[in-house]
Amino acid sequence: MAVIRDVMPAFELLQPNSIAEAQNLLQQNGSDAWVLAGGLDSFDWLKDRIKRPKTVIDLSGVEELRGIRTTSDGIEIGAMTTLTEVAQDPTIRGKYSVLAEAAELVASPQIRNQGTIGGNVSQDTRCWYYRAGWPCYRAGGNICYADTPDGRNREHAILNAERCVAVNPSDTAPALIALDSKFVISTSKGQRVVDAEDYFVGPDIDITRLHILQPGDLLTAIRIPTTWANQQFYFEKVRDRNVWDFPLLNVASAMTLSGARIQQIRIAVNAAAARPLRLKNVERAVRGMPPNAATGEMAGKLAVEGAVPLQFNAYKIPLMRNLVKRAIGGVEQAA
Amino acid sequence: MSKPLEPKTFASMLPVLSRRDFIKGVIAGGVAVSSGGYLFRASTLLAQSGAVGGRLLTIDVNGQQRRADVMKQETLAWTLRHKLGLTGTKLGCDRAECGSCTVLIDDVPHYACSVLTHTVRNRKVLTIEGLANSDGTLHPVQQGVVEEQGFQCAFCMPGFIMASVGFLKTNPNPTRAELANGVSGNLCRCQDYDKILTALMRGAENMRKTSHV
Amino acid sequence: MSFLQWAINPWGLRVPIHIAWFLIWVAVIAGVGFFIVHATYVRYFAKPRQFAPDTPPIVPSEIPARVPRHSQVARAFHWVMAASMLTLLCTAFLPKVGVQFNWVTYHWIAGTVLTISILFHIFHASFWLDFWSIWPDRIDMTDAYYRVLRFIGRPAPAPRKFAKYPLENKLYHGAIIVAGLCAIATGVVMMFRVHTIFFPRNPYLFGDMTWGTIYVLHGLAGVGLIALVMVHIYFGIRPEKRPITKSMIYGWMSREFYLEEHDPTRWVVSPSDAAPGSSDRSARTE
Amino acid sequence: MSENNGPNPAQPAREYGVGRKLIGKDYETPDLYAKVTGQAKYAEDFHADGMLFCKLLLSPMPHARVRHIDAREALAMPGVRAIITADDVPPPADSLTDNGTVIKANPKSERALTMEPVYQGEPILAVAAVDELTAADAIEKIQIDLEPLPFVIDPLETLRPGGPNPRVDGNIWVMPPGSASGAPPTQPPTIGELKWTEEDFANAKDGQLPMGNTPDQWSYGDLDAGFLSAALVLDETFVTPDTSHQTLETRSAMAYWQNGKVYVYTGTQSTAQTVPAIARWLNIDRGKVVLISEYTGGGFGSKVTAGVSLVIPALLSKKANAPVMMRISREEETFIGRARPSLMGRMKVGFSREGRIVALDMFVISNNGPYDAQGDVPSSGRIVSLLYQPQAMRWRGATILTNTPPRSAQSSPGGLQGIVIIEPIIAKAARKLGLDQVAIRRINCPEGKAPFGGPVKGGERLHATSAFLKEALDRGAEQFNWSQRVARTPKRIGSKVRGVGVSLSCFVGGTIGFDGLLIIKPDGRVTFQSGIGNLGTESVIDVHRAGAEILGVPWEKCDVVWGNSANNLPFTCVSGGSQTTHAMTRAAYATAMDARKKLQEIAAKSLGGGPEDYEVANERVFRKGDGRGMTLAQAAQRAIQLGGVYDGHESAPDLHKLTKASVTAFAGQGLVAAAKDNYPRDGQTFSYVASFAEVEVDVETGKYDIVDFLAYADVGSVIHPRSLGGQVLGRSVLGMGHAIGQKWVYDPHYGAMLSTRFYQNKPPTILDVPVNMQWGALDIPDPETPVGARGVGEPPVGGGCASVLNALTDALGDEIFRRAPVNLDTILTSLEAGRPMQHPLMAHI
Repeated sequence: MAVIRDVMPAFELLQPNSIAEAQNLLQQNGSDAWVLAGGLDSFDWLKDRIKRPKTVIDLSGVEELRGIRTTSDGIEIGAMTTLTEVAQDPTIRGKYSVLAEAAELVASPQIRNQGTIGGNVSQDTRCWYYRAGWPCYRAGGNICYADTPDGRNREHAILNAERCVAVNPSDTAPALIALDSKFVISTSKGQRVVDAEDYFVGPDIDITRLHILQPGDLLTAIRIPTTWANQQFYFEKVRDRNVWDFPLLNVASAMTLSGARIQQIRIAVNAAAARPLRLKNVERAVRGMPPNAATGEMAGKLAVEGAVPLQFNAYKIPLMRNLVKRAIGGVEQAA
Repeated sequence: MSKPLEPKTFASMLPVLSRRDFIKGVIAGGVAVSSGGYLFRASTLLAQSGAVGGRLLTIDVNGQQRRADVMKQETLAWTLRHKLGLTGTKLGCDRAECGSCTVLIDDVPHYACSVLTHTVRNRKVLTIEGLANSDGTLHPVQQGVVEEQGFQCAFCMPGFIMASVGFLKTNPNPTRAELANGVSGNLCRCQDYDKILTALMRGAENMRKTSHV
Repeated sequence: MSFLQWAINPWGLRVPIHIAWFLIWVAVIAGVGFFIVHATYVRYFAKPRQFAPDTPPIVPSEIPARVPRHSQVARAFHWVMAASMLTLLCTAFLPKVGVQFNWVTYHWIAGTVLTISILFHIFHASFWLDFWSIWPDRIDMTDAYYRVLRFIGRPAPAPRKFAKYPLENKLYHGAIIVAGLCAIATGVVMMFRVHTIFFPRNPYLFGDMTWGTIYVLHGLAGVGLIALVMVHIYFGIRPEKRPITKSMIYGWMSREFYLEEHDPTRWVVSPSDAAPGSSDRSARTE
Repeated sequence: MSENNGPNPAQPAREYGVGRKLIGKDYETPDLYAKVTGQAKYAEDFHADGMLFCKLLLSPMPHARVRHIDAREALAMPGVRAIITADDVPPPADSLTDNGTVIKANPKSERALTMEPVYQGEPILAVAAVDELTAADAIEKIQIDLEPLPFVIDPLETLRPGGPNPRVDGNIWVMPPGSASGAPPTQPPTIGELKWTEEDFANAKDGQLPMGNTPDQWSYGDLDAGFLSAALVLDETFVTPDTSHQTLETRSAMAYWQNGKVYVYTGTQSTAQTVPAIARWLNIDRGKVVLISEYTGGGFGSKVTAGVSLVIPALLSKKANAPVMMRISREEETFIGRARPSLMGRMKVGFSREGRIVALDMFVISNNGPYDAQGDVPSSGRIVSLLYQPQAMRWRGATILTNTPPRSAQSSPGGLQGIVIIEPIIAKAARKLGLDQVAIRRINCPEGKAPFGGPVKGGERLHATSAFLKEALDRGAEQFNWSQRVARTPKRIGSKVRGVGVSLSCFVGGTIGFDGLLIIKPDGRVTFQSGIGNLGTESVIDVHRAGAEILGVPWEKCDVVWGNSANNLPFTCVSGGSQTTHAMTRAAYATAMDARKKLQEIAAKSLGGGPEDYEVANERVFRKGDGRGMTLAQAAQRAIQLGGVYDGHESAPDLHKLTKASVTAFAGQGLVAAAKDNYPRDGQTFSYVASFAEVEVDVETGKYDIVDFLAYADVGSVIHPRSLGGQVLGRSVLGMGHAIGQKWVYDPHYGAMLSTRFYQNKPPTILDVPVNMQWGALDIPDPETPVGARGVGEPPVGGGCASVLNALTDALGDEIFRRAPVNLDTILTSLEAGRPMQHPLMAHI
């Protein structure tokens, strides 16, 4: 059969109004169902005719999934809350600004007006071999085209690659990890709450998806505890064009200081591996140290230990080193 | 790396027509189908071909209740252009990365190529055609573009104008840099960005003067 | 329902990429099915075994109490192979049935161990052991024929006792050779696709169609081995076979079992090669 | 913030066209209202009753032969109406180049559909169905069996001994004998084989471009003596990217047949010249073609006359006996949408102590794609020789075929590449010689009737009509505060380093010899017939302002007719090669002169005296002195009475047949004026730009921003300041795209393009360019053309790219990059290693 990468194939569209209803529809349709949030990732797959669901379940009608609520210990963001809403929410801008910054830097204004926080953390990788519909490991095949002698892998992984060298493109994920947030998942067996970093998986564990959601599961909300409210944050995204482009690398950190020393810290980078990486070794190493250039240098070097460059992505090593350095030591000011 | 890889193709294992037969087939087939099939409507045909058929919808577009027969998988851009005849909304990439199809949904700019029409049933859609007054008076932003001869080929223009109208609702008095950010979700391949910004800044100024909402 | 997984390659060609994973369950069910059928047969239908009398009648006292069967080396090989084989099957198929873990490294290391031990076995068996003892011979064939005739109630002379290895044992070994070598041969090539310590990775060593075929063969051999291993373990724990299993642990089998099952002319054992622990005294008291 | 007041604070107010009414003044173009209201109809906005939709089956392989196609299942689908393959495509006919010269049909040239695809994405077959979904589903039901053939996507690889060939017969075009002199070839070129020796490759060290033998070369002056006398000699390799035109409107088209005529709706760069081109592709009489193209969503050289995208719907609609709309998807556009060829260049340049280029040895090869040879390679040599006036120069070049999408001229074809290859060398030389960057360009830049290119017949070199680039450079340096910016310290603040760059830029600026046509209606209104394509440069309207100015008619009384070939248009140049403003203001001037002459004659006939006694102004033709005369309305009515040459019953013999036909069509409708541009011209017309850029680089991430930019243009008289500004800055940014990110990425193993999406091939966004850009224009008329106006579309492109590259080396030094685009990965890895880390010659990374 010949291949054509245009025109969305026909599908049945289901538009539930509640989480329960959505859950039921997911059960009924099993693996034939495709969950539609903002759709910015989904429509690529569908229009390219690579993913062919019989049924699409559109969550835009589920009000419970929208909005930002204050809870006893922090806030809860509905999975269907748009990135614009996240970026402009007064509480998030005030207390958890690292998330607002991250959301603000996603893609383009129109995409942020439609793309959701749930979709942003659950989106698929942008490896151009995989997205072209080539039968690679991630697509169930038996090869990684990017990790071949002449594969083009400028955007690919420098850490934790296992056969597949794709990276996770989410900008909000590292910020959510830095804030120690929890992901609320509704499954057929009931509700599950996992730490942000445990929401993501690498190819060593599951080579076909970037997150732990199984068919029938639904990410319903993200909870941010007050633990890191109003602490010292850093977020930086590096990309080619200043609009639309996915991160070549991004970093997010949250720090508490006691006096002039780092007391507690959480730091994560993304687009370096198939899952956003929380840099626990860096966190351990810098506790109790002053947040200055020297500490930053040390942290940066530590962060990239064990990094394995591919033919075209060696730049990601100094880039990650410098971003981690800045996150901890601050951006170098006037010399 | 340039040697042919697998000369053996799956297709070659199949029983296939020679090219001559194929051409016959095409002509015969072509004729057979084209006689009669000519009057069919898309949806009925889809129904026959087993695909999911359309459904009659009513959408609020430019303040009017518009009815259209819309496929489940149909995008708003397609409905506007091909079902409602509102071709001012352009398709530049159909992949949410050029902005030519930008429309306002409940006053918020969206890429119409990436919105399913069935999801906007209870929402207000505004396209470039709905911007000027019924008497033909231009919207202040359109007026600004006319005054500054903004844009060149103008294929991106409707998207840019809708994006800035949406943005100016949230920030009526932007700096040039802020406005650039506001319309950064729109691509111009004539790359007339400087003149476009000048024109849209003029539009913003006009809006403030006319205290337009 | 396809037994293979197909994909469209970058050039639009339809190529195989894997076996269909449901074949894992087919293999498991086949294995279980075999237990049931065999157990039922033995329990309800099997006639008591009759062997033709030994010719010439042998003097038991000439047979040591503990008949040596597997050398230490042979046993070591068997258990190493068994361990690596189980590792390979688990690392290969558990992830496919939902138990997810980082399996690739264990898999290729176990594969390497297996390959080396098999190579050793071939070498060792060819020069140190009685190479032909594991291959079916004419007597096996005729005896098998007699058994069948007798089973369906036709007149036939009683079959003779076995040589060192019963026919089933020999046939099973044959099957393992086919499946095992296929898995190993394809597996070694597949190491070019992943990062190993042996050779520079080259996923483009072959064309997509060839690679696909290799993956399919590896998969087929793999599921085949699931069934074979299950059957092997089944026999290993069957009561009447236990002496053979024991012999794979301790290296010897009792004179009684030997005399009962084996034909001293086809598996010659002289007192000189008595296994440690057997003594004439004990023999005489018989 | 003061930024809110005034639209662009950076842009200094300036009056152009001093003492003139229309020329040099801003105005509202008549197409603008339709554009802002969304009423403007582009090809894809048309709809015909019973319209079918077309989808294409593209080759997944870079080079293959179609063995079998089985379309039975597809044809059996309800709603599938017709399928066409190469067998339905008429044999190739003669075709027309950019500036109207006929070349014989080339049997090896591109056709609408093929049975031997020579690049991944080439259309093999087209399906027409009642809707796109059905057409797409039908494509998937087609069984196609392709036999892979050897392929190559890297020009150097096919040049290696024993390297694969992109076409069955070879890897280069061989021109028929006697066509080297630039004269239009009579016979089509054939495909031949060019291979270099192992030695050629061995001689090239560390990323240097190997230099084997090339089919084309020229030289002048004593090169060896030059290098001997040089105070500094640099030998550098630089590689420019392949970049798709990526017009925002893809080349969608709709066609139907009615009463034996084919009606084609599409976007084009020339209404007048696309008609005969379509006729040639379809092999039918041009009278049977009607073209509707009122608005074109960008061209940049990719929509010059007809092409694949017009032929397919035309043929399909004939076969299906229904209108067919072919919406070209963005991915399809990447394949069939044309692109600029990458040039791999190596230059050995000798500089005197003062920085004068005393010797230049230039070597370039291009990645041309599989089809017709593009002019980029020779053009790069001509432009470099003109822009830097080397005292001695040799140019060698080869156009190499590959299995990548077909190329075509893109804004400043070869000009951009040549400038981008030499500019970093000049910047480096200035640093080594301790010279100011503006100064070193000033002493090399052309002036007046500057010579260019190699010797033509008779050993003479051609020369430009004029060049005032020195003035542009000086004015630009002043407006950009060049010296202050250079002097500013510190260059580095924190991790941010600033750098400034300047570049010269130029490209051809006009042709001659086309026709104009206007009608003075009996109601006194003047209608200008415009055959120019409306692709946003506004030249389609602008040029006629010159005519109105001469006739002294207020613009409100003028109408311009364009965009529909049924509306009787004159023979007009293609809006390509920056020729329109020059060529068509000349034609408009000639036509206005013809109208004036006819008005004077009519007045003399009616009111006595001789024509010379009358003058034309304020919508009247009147006698000098007493002012007795008649209005244009009356003159038009009189013209109808007089008939003959006055109302279009007769037309001038030197007019093109297309114009003559149009004149006759207007016979009796008023005073019909039509004339051919016969004005003399000494030299070839070029336009020039001096470009200035400032960048800020973050040395810890490699990311950089262009913080300021100025382009100062020497484009003759300014016709329409606003649209001129749009062209100058717009095309500068087109150049910048080549510096900051635009590229193709290919998987070499499968010869498949990976960068099919904007987020992968990176056209610049509004946030990738300075928020305030500046432009200026000298407004010095070109002495060799009546109105003094030259073309502007392409001249700014090279400078837009090179000024940014030069700003980068100013900030980071010369050891960072040897190819464009320059991305943060290039910068970061090179800074880490202290030497250029990205291999310049690796194709499509």
